[in-house]
Amino acid sequence: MKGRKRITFGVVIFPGTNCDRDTYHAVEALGYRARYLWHVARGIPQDVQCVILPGGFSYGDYLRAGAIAKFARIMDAVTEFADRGGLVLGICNGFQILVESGLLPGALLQNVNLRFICEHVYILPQRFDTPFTCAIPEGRPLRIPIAHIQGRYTYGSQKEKTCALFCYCDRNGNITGDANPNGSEDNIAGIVAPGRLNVAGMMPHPERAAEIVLGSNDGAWIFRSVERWLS
Amino acid sequence: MAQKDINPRHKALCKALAMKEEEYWRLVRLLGREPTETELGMTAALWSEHCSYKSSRLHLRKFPRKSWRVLAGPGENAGAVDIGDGYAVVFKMESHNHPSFIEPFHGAATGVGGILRDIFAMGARPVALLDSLRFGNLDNSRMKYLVDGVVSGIAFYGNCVGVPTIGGETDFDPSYNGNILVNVMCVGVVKHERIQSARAEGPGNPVIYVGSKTGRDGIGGATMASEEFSDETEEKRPSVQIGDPFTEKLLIEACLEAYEKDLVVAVQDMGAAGLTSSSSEMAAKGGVGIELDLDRVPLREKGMNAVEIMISESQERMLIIGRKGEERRLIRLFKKWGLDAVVVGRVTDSGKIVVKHKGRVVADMPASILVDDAPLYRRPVKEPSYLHELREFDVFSLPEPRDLKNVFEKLLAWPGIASRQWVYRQYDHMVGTDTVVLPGSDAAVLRVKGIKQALGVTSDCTPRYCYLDPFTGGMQAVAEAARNLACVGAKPIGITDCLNFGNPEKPEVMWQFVKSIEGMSKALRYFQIPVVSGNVSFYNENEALGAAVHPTPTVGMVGIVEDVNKIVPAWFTEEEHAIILLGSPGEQLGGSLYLKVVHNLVAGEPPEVDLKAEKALQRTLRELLSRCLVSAVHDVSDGGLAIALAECSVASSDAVGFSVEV
Amino acid sequence: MKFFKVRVIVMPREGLLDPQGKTVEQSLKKLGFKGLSDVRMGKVISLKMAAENRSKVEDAVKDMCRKLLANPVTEDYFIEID
Amino acid sequence: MKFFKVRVIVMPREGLLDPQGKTVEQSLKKLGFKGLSDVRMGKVISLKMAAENRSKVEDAVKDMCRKLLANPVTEDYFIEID
Repeated sequence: MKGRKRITFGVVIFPGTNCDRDTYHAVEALGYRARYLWHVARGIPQDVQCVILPGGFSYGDYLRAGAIAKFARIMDAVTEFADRGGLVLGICNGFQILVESGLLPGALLQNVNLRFICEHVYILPQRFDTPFTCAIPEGRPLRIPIAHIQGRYTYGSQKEKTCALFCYCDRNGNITGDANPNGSEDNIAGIVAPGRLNVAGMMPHPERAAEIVLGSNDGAWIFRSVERWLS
Repeated sequence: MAQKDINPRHKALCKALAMKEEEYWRLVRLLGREPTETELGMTAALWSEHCSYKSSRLHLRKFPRKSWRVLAGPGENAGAVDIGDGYAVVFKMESHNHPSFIEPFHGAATGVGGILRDIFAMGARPVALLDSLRFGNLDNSRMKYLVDGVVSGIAFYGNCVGVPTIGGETDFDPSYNGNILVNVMCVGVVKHERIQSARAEGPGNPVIYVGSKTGRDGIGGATMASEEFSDETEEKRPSVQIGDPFTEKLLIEACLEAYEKDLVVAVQDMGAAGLTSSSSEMAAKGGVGIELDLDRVPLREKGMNAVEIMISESQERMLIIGRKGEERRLIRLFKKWGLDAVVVGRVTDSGKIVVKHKGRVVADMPASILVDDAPLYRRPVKEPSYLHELREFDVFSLPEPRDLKNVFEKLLAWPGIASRQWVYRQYDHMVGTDTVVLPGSDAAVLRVKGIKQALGVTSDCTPRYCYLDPFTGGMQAVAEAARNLACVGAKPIGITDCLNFGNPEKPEVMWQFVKSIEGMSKALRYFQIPVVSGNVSFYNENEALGAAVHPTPTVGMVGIVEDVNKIVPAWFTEEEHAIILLGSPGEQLGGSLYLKVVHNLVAGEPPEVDLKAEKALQRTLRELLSRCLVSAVHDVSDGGLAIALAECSVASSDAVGFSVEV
Repeated sequence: MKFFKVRVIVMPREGLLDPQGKTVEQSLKKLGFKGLSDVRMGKVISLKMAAENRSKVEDAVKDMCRKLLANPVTEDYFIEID
Repeated sequence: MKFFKVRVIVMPREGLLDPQGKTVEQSLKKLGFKGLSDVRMGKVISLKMAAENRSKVEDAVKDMCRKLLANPVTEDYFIEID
């Protein structure tokens, strides 16, 4: 880690977000810098190269997950930051906020089994030319936990405007029906919008798999990809 | 005061709030006059069994409470125990049995909300939840409805608040058919200098109400918990409590920020008996008085009278004593988090609770009457007649089963043994990124960021043993909890408990209660583990059976793990490894799961607890782990050796089995 | 046999805290909508049912509400049949 | 100014997988209810609004639905004002 500029991640806090501290800790544990961004902030600070919308229950997930958070003042700054090419990653609730706000296409609905699911799953990167996957070794699945009740991705009518970034798979990397925990179309676990690779959303929590003591450090690849993309 | 008849309005209020006539006259004697209606409502709530522990206080004193690590013990919002490097662990367990029977989803959810508030009222950030659930038989749709409601209620609240549910127990026994048990434990971590006090101080300091608005939630909730289940409690149903985990999350962050900025003199959760218990307990502990103006209390419903406002149990509310002149800073902080924060009164030096409503003084009484002068009952005890004959039962007179494989499968399929993954998969047990040993092992382990040592946490009890011999059952609950911690290399440093028993006015129940406490105390003294907090839940009766539930003294134990990296799984990891049984197998079948599942019997002598051998076993386990001599450790408990070996095979993600010669 | 279209509205009982309604009301006001009050959120179940007559449908749907569709302690239900 | 009672029904779009509706339908059939079909579940938001006239309320509520109450990708909304 010596000799190169330490990149800074901006971690947004909405009322009800509850993975902000976990994300902050994971980023720092991997040697990068982190800053909290409060939901009423007007702009993204200059030194922030990547904004993360972390997991949680913004506004209690009342009405629909992410439905209310999309109106927070900081979302104008995030949208403008994304339009300028800034990197934006929405994790779980953050992904829900990005689709609700239209920054990403499609929608996230209630899991087919109608229950909250918290467990380790395997996901297979679908492309390696993005800021969030460019450092990931090809051909092997990542073991990263999910924890959600509204994680079933649907294209709606915008299939052509969507590009799979991660798909649920089994231990050996096969994308099968059994490996799909929530009924997402095409086993989608994360997406980017084509032609705009700097904005991505994923349901699994990389910050919960950034240190081996938690059972897996496959999540670190995503943060390392951001570092490689920026350097 | 000649004991003539109580005036009719007071008589009706006493009945509605389950206050006995002799308790009414005690209040008149202490006051030197008749109480006002508000004073009567406040006293009835605080003198209830749930708040005053009037039938149990005498016996709870038998528990050991001291150790060099204890920073705060029973009587505080929660227990606090030093864990080194300037940090302390805060923990407590509470029961929400009766509300969960009326409405399982919100009953269980508000149980989680309440215990969380006791933890962050001590200044600690809540880092883990455990739930100990006991249901009846699953063969009726009402019980399935209760199970589904309780589990999804705990998931709804815990997941949204972002505190991981990492352990607990889920068991099924016909004794709980008419009265389920929902015990929830919370663990928090705090730096010593941030531990908050519950003692109101500084006459003139503002009394600040923070959190959700007040409604008619749970009116009489405090007294409902002291009521047996019968038609009488039917009409109290509409006052059920609804939980709002989103507001609770804001409350946690706002309070922790207020402590960080040193804006808080004292704080307490508005739990059972709401505004009354929080104001009078803080005043009595600080030896001061508190003046309240109910016109300033944010209300959710119109036309609430003073009694309703004072004893309402609306959720997600805290009472804070601020510093004179700094009210605005505190209020601005809570507004930043989108929360109501209103000055509703002042601290005085009168030692009295004075309540004004619509310009009139509706209550003016010493806080000590409410908090310290509750009645203290020395209830009669009598060994139950059924016990002698039941314990004499010769277990070996039963025919030996011909088909052992069938017995083995029956035990494995028993819902209290079969994998409970269907339960904890619905809980976010990873948020906080501190859970290093996930649910499903003997105990859960949480790392504490910034320091090397970690926390082992478990909750245990075997009600069948306590039913047959409460003394041995109490000892066994403590011993098994300590053994489960040893399996993850944790050395116990303290316990909390939830003592669930029947109607204390029945001598047999009181005998069970006293014996359980004495058994627990003996084991706690031997292992030198203090009790730092806890809860008593009486009146857990089963109308259909006409009997109390099995005595269930749930023990929640916390220990310190010196080195997280030396913990081994609770399942087989590699082939060819030898399987070693530590401790004597013994031939006791009394009170065993085998008897209950195969012969539908709870009888015989429960296994006796050899404390000396138990202590040696636990020390050996910790030594084996610290010297990395073993690849897996698992406790042998319900279902015995066969089930323990099966669990070690099933839980492993690789296909491993075992072969043993008995 | 006739076909009936049924709609059941299930609302949180008056007087009980409605966290969702409260939060949606605050958000609508923050978005600038004026003159709002008493925002409450509930569930709606729509279904089709074949039966001889209306009253048979009504009885069946009432039974569905009591047994499954509404929580007796915290919710009230309203039935619409056409 | 007049007071209007408004009710917004938000249903999952036709053709979209509706696991909630399917689960409720299965449970009702298991409880022995006959002749059921097309069981679907959605949300209902009720509110009171003070405004000069009905059409002002209608416009405001349409705006609420487009902005917040319904997800344009997966839901359809129906407004009832009386």
